Amino acid sequence: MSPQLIVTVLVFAPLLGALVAGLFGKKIGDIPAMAVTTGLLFVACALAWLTFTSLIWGAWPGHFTVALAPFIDVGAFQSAWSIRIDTLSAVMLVVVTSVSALVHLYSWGYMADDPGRARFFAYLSLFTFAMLALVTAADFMQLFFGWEGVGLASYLLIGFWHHKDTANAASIKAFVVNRVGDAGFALGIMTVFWAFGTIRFAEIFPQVASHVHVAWSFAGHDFKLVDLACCLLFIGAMGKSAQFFLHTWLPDAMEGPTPVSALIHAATMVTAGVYMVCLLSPLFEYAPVAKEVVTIVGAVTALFAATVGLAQNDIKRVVAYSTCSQLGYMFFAAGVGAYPAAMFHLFTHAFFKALLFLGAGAVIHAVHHEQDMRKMGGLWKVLPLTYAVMLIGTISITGVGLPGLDLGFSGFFSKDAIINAAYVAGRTDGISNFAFIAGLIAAGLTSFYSWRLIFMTFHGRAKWDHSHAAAHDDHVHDDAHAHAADDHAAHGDDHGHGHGGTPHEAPWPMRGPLLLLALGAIAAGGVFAEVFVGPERLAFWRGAIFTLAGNHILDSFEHLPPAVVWAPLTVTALGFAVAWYVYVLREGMGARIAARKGILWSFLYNKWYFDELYDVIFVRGAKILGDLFWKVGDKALIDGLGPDGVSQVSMVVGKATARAQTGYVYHYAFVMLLGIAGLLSFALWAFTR
Amino acid sequence: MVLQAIAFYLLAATTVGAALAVISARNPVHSVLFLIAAFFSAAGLFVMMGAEFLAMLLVVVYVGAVAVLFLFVVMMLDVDFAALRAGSVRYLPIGAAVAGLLTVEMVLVATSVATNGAAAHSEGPLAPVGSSTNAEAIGRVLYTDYVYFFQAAGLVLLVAMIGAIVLTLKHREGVKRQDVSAQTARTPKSGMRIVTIKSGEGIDL
Amino acid sequence: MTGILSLTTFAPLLGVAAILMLRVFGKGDEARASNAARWIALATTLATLALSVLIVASFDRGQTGFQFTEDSPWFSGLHYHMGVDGISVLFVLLTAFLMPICIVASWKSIETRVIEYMIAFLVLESLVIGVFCALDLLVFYMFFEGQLIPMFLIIGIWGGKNRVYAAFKFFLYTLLGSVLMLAAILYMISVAHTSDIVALTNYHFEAGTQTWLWLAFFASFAVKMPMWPVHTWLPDAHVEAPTAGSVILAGILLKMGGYGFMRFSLPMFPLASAQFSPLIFALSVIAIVYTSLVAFRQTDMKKLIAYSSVAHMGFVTLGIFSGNLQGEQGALFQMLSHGVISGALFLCVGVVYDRIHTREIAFYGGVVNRMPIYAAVFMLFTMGNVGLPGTSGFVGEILTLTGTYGASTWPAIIASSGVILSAVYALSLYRRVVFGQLTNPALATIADMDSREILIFVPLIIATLVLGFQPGLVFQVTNASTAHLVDAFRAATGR
Amino acid sequence: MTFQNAAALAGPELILIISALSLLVWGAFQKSTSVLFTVASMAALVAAAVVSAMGPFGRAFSGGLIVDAGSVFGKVVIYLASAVAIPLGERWFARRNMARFEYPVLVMLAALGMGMMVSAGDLISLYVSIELQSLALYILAAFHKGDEKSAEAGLKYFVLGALSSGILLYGASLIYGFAGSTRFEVIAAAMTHGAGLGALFGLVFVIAGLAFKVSAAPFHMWTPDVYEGAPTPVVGFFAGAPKLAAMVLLARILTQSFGGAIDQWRQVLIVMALISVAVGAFAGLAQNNLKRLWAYSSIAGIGYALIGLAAGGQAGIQSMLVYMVLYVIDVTGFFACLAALSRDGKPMETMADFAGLARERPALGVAMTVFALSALGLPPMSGLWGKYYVFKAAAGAGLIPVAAIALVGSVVAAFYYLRLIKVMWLDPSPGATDAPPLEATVVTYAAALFAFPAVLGALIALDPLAQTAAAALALR
Amino acid sequence: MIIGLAHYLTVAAILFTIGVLGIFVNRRNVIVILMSIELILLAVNINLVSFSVFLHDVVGQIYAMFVLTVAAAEAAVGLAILVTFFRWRGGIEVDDASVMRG
Repeated sequence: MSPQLIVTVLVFAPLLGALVAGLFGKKIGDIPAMAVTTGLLFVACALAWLTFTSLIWGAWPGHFTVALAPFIDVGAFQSAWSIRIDTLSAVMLVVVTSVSALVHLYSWGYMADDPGRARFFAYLSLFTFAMLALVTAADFMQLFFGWEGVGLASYLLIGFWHHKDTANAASIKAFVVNRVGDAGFALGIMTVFWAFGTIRFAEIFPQVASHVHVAWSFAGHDFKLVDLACCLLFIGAMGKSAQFFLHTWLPDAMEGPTPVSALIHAATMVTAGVYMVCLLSPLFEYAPVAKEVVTIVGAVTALFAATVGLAQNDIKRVVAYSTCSQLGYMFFAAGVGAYPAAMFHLFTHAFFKALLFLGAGAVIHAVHHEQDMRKMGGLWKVLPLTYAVMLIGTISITGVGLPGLDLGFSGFFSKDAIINAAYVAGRTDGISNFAFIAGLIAAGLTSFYSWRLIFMTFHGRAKWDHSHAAAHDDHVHDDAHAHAADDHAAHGDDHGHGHGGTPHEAPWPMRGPLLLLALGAIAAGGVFAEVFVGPERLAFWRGAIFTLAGNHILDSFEHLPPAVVWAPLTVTALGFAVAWYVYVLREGMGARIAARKGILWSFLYNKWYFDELYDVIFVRGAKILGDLFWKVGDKALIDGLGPDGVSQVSMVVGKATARAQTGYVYHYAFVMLLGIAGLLSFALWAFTR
Repeated sequence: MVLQAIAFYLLAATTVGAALAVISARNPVHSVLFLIAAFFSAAGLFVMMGAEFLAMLLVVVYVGAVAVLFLFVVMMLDVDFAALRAGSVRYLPIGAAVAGLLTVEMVLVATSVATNGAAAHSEGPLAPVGSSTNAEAIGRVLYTDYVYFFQAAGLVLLVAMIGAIVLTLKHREGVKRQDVSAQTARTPKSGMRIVTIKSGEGIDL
Repeated sequence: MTGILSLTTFAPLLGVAAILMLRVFGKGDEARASNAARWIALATTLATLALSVLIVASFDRGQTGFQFTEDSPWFSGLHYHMGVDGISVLFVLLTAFLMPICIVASWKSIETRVIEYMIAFLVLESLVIGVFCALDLLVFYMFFEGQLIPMFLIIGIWGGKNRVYAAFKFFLYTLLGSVLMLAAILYMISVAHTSDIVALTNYHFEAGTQTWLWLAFFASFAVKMPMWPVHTWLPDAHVEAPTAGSVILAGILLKMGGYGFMRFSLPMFPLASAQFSPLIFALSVIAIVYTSLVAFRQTDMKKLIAYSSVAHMGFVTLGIFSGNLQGEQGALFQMLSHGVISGALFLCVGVVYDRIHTREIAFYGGVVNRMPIYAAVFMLFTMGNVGLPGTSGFVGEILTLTGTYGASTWPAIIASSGVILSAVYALSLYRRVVFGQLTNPALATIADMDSREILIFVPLIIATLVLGFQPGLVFQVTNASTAHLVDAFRAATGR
Repeated sequence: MTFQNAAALAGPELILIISALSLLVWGAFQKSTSVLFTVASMAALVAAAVVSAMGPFGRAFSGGLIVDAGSVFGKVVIYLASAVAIPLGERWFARRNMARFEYPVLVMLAALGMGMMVSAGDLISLYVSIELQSLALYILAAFHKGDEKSAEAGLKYFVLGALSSGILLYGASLIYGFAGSTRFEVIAAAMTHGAGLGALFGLVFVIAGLAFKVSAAPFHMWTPDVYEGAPTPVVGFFAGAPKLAAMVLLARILTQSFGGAIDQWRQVLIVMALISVAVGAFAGLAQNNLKRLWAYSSIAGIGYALIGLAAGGQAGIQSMLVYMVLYVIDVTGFFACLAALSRDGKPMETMADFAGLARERPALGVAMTVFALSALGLPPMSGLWGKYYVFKAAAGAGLIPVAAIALVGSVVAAFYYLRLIKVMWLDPSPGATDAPPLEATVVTYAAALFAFPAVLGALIALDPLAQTAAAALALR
Repeated sequence: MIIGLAHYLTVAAILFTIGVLGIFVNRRNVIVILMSIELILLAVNINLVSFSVFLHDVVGQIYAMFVLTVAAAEAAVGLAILVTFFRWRGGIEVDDASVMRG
């Protein structure tokens, strides 16, 4: 099989699965639909690994593009359906198909009792296809197609349990917030198009260097072209990757089934922003201002999300904020110029975060879809396997490892690379320095909340003995409090469970992926560190990531001061210690702190009041404006002064004119005489001047 | 010349005065009479200008026929004249204002025509050249150039006649009318019926 | 192929004749006659569709000029001049495509005065096709204005509760706009001494004259589009019209405004078009933001979709007056795509309206539990309305935005917020109607779409997706003519 | 100029005079009206139309009678319209047991007056012919003796008509005094450099007098009342042909006598036209009686025709002629339809009466819709083409703002036409209507078919005819 | 003092206005309105005759003759209509002639 055919099959296999399951799921039944999608996904996964290995170590050309069909062809605005393969996309192919295949498998167990299984699997496969289309795009239009396609799949999957109002609200929120980013992204694409006269990457990148000093008028101001374009494009990345200001959708997205959270909101879709920035490194490298923006946003997000994660009680929300925070890391890595480090963290993060989510899913599955950690505790005894993989995931995300020996879990390698890169870049500019500090603090916080999760869930007193219903109600209150915007009352989480009683370990279809991902979480970092960010990286990336000649960040790791090298581990240990103290040694202290509802706690618990703020400004604002435009603008002003008003005035004038028709002859004669006198006067006036 | 002026002003004043009286008299019969007066004095003006045939016509046709027709209708329609006059002055001010404006404009234009029109350089009224009398002059033109319209005027009168008849003629039910042609067309056959009467039975007529 | 345009234009009238013949000479009760009218109408519209497919198939894509032209002198220097170019030919197809769908969609929902209904639709089809084929100003005006009558009756007779108000508003609003256009047309004829559109396109009006003529045409087309602030007739008309009426209104009649801008304003008054493009941009972006927000607050499904149509037409006007190829092509595409998608959305409303007879959004909720197929179809078109890539809605939106950006950045920035807002209102509509718990007892027995209804949607689904993935099918046809249009516009304005 | 020539030129009129007199005698001696009588009177009118179409051109009676393409155009339309009015009215009166032989005779005499109007070449013939038709029409308006409204209509029509005659005459006298002659061509010679104040005033008076005949504002006040009161077929008659006659006469006097003063009278006409359009549009909004409604409609319609006339020149006159012909057909059809319809023996005249007509009588409903849309000026009905000609001429003469205002006025008027259509199509019917009589339905359908779609073909023939006629009328 | 054309025209103008005034001052009596019309026609006749004699052109007088004739016919028709009207109403008040209005 030729490489072209392989990648084509790879990309379209999930689509085929989605179509089969989606269109014929009803006809062929749930199990065949699931089998088809999962099977095809594993085929795709295998092909992805084949592609990856062949590309990097095999005989395949370093990069190639398969053009399939034309898409949009209007003048210079030309886009084609194509599959662009290089190291960057190959990495993504591997990540996407692997996690997706495992999630498909996992869902056999997790969704075993759901009546909409076929639909679920169709959505999953559809998502995978969109994601593959995104990462293999050769031009901005296909990129945008994938970009929005994953948004659609995300929307569908978050709202999968469409009887739940919260899920529906969350799905819309996710879509809309993503759209905000997409609007910026679209503007970025247009800027690129009008500046470079094309939207194909291969034609844009060579031109960038010659456009560095071009000024560009935008919204009445003059900007530097490349900076402007990159900033606009980055808005898209912010939306998709839930960065600060556009992050609000991600925690709510946890309303979707847990496998979805693992696949979309941890491993793949949310990393698309990072991928995009790396893909467009030829642009970003020439855009110092845009890079600073990326750095700041990334660093702030990393810090912000970590702080919010400290106070959350919903197990999935904690992981979600953690994801948000980790994405911040990736961005500031890219922002300081260490694109390989960003990609590396993306790669490792996919494993351990998917692991954490799926592990959390196993927990939730075990306790009858209870997500509040306060109602768990002591689960390690009943869920030993889950406990083990969650521990692995936690150790990985907190970045435990020995810097001197290059020994550690996956997260260690990637996260330290980022923090080091920020430090190196920080030698020359303050913004990177800020990123370094923020990264360090966030690392400590990460450690705290990750361990807090473990301790609250698996350790301490078991609190899951409540009857299901009571727990359920409580959850509703909590939820309602968290979503001030959603004035829903019903929480119809009523999909059936054939089993009950004490928590139990997940079935094998769920355990398998957990184990595989645990393996990745342990080893992926160590195995791939050399090629991603190490000395072999040039041969590995083969130009897929562009760096300016002066960008030597990743080469400068050898000469770091020990304080910097050991700092991450130190803060991680500190975070662990505090968590241990609060949640194990002094169990119940956390609850007491929460009960006091201090200002800081409330601030963090309510996610810095972002939802409330946005609700007031955007949701209420849109409603008020909408009503204003509708009732005052349309009805009162436009209709009132326009058609309705005019017709009323016409009617009045008409009636008055008709009333002048009194029926009396002498009135008529009088009008005639007035007429003749008027016409005579008019003639006199008009022609004797 | 002075005499002519005196005559003109006298006749003009009478005409205008009579006209005013026509529209302001309380009794329509008086109005008709004032109308006749106005026509007479206007006829006098015509004579002054040398249009004696028109003057005669005015007197004969108008006073003799039209005014009498008015009189006849006024008498025929048994109207409560006293009630008719009430409240007629309410619109007088505005009416007078418009009429005043109209008068000013019309006098203006009349003088304009008199000074700028085709007749501007005429010394005074003169009989048409080449004819002995006013009537003859009119006849010469009327029965040649205007014969078509003369006939048409006849049709106008015919229309008026038809109209007057068709609108006012009422066929009252139950009124026996004389039908001359039916009477004269009667023959013994249609007028008589011979019946044999059987005794004791009587007849049905 | 000469004569095929006339044949296509007047083919629906043959159907009308057939229905009338059957009514006058045929025997049988009302029900049988109605049924016959339905079948005749369907057959006629399908035949028209076949003809228009033939036209598009044999259309020479490389040519910029008009094709299949027919030209015979009429009276007073007017000509019966017909012809299509890349700009108009697809509108003919769109019309012929939507009409059979409308007929089938009305198959059961229209129960009274079926014969009149079918006649009104066939007449409407004939007039609409005529609009896109006419190459004489007066002939164009005749077709353009003539539509008011059948549409007035469709809204007025088979409409909802407030139909009289809506029908009057629609009629008078549109009429007011178009009489000004008529004045302009007559002035053009008296100046240029021709009413031929081709000749007038090459005629150079003075700059000052162009301004006035442009404004007069603008009055007509802006109302038709409709642009803010003359859009308020549209929600009323849509809400009250029967389903198929809304489909035609949104799908085709609105397009005539955009078509008019492309056929008249831009090529005939390029200087004025350039001069007024800031005005158009301003009105368009206001329309996009304003009506999107209004749509968000609607409680009536059709009204919501109607307002969204106004917003989408804002993109069209932006594209047209951007004066570049991306804008023009995008606007054309957006019109075609909106014809399919908004039509489909109105049909979606019609499906539940036929069952429950209310369009109140609050009445629904949880429909998905009873109507999964419907939910899926509705979802597809909601996404099309949102402009999701992969549906036809995306291509037009991105291209018009790109075109606008090329002309001016501010409008593009504000208009791009429409992309966000469309997601807000469309998804919230979908959520409120389809998702959630099925709590309303009236919906407990609601049935999913039957095969007739599925049949209606299949062509629309195919069109939406095919155009979404292969928009080139359209661009191939329109490219030569729009490129010519843009070149001429640029040459005239020196841009 | 021999008598034979003059008689040949006056041939159509002579036919009418002779047949009118003969029919008068015949009628006086017949017991009751007969179909033959009706047919004979129609035949006379048709014959007059044919003869005038074929007859020679020329001038007779020292210019008092002008026969040219313009007059022939007018006469053919007038005589045919009058011929249509005879059976309509005859049967209408017969159904009310009021058939009288005077009706056809009066119609013929009125037609004769109109025929003379379009041929008038002199202020005297102008006056006599106007009076001939006016008097006949006054009588016809009051002809329905079983109806109080008819008498009232007649009285109002007469009083105001007489006043207008006075105004017209006063103007004629001023023109005579200014120009020194009553002949149009002599007057024209005096006006080559524009009219003096006196002549202009005279012209204003004459225009005002003729404006009354065509019911142009502000001399329209009689129209609604008279239309409402007069018998329906009579209204159909005098809403059509007499207005055409007066318009042709106006066109002739304005161009042939006052062509040099076009800049002056144009202003006057525009003022009147715009007031007419406004009055017709607005006052019609408040009407419920269809006859009144159509009175206002025709006031507005005349406004448009006046705009065409104001445009001046051959194009302007042509536009006016085409407009008037289409208008005459439309209005005849409309009143024929009104005459055709009754419910329980009572004529249907109000909006409410027409509810559900399209269901009740589909063909008549469609015809009525066509008339309404035509009057509205919606394509492809005949009304649009009338407006097309008028406004094209206006545009050619630089009167675009006037045209635009008038067109906006037509949008206002559209409301009441739409209301009628709405009532007919949308509202439920209050009950079955009586079977419509044959002659009225035939006229209705014929007129409706002409208004749409026959007009689209007929204009091909009408256009050059009107052009020739306009050329003759515009000749100085 | 020479009595010229303007004098006669002025008389005619005044007469005309009086006639006009008569129409709407006499709001309740149709007959007087008819008489007012006769006054108007008289004014016209004075105009015509004076023009005729001052122009030395007899046509004006012929015109006046036609006016006289037609005016007579007009009076006849007017009075006939008045009579029918009277039969319906039993009165000739103009105020009554207002069944139709608006």
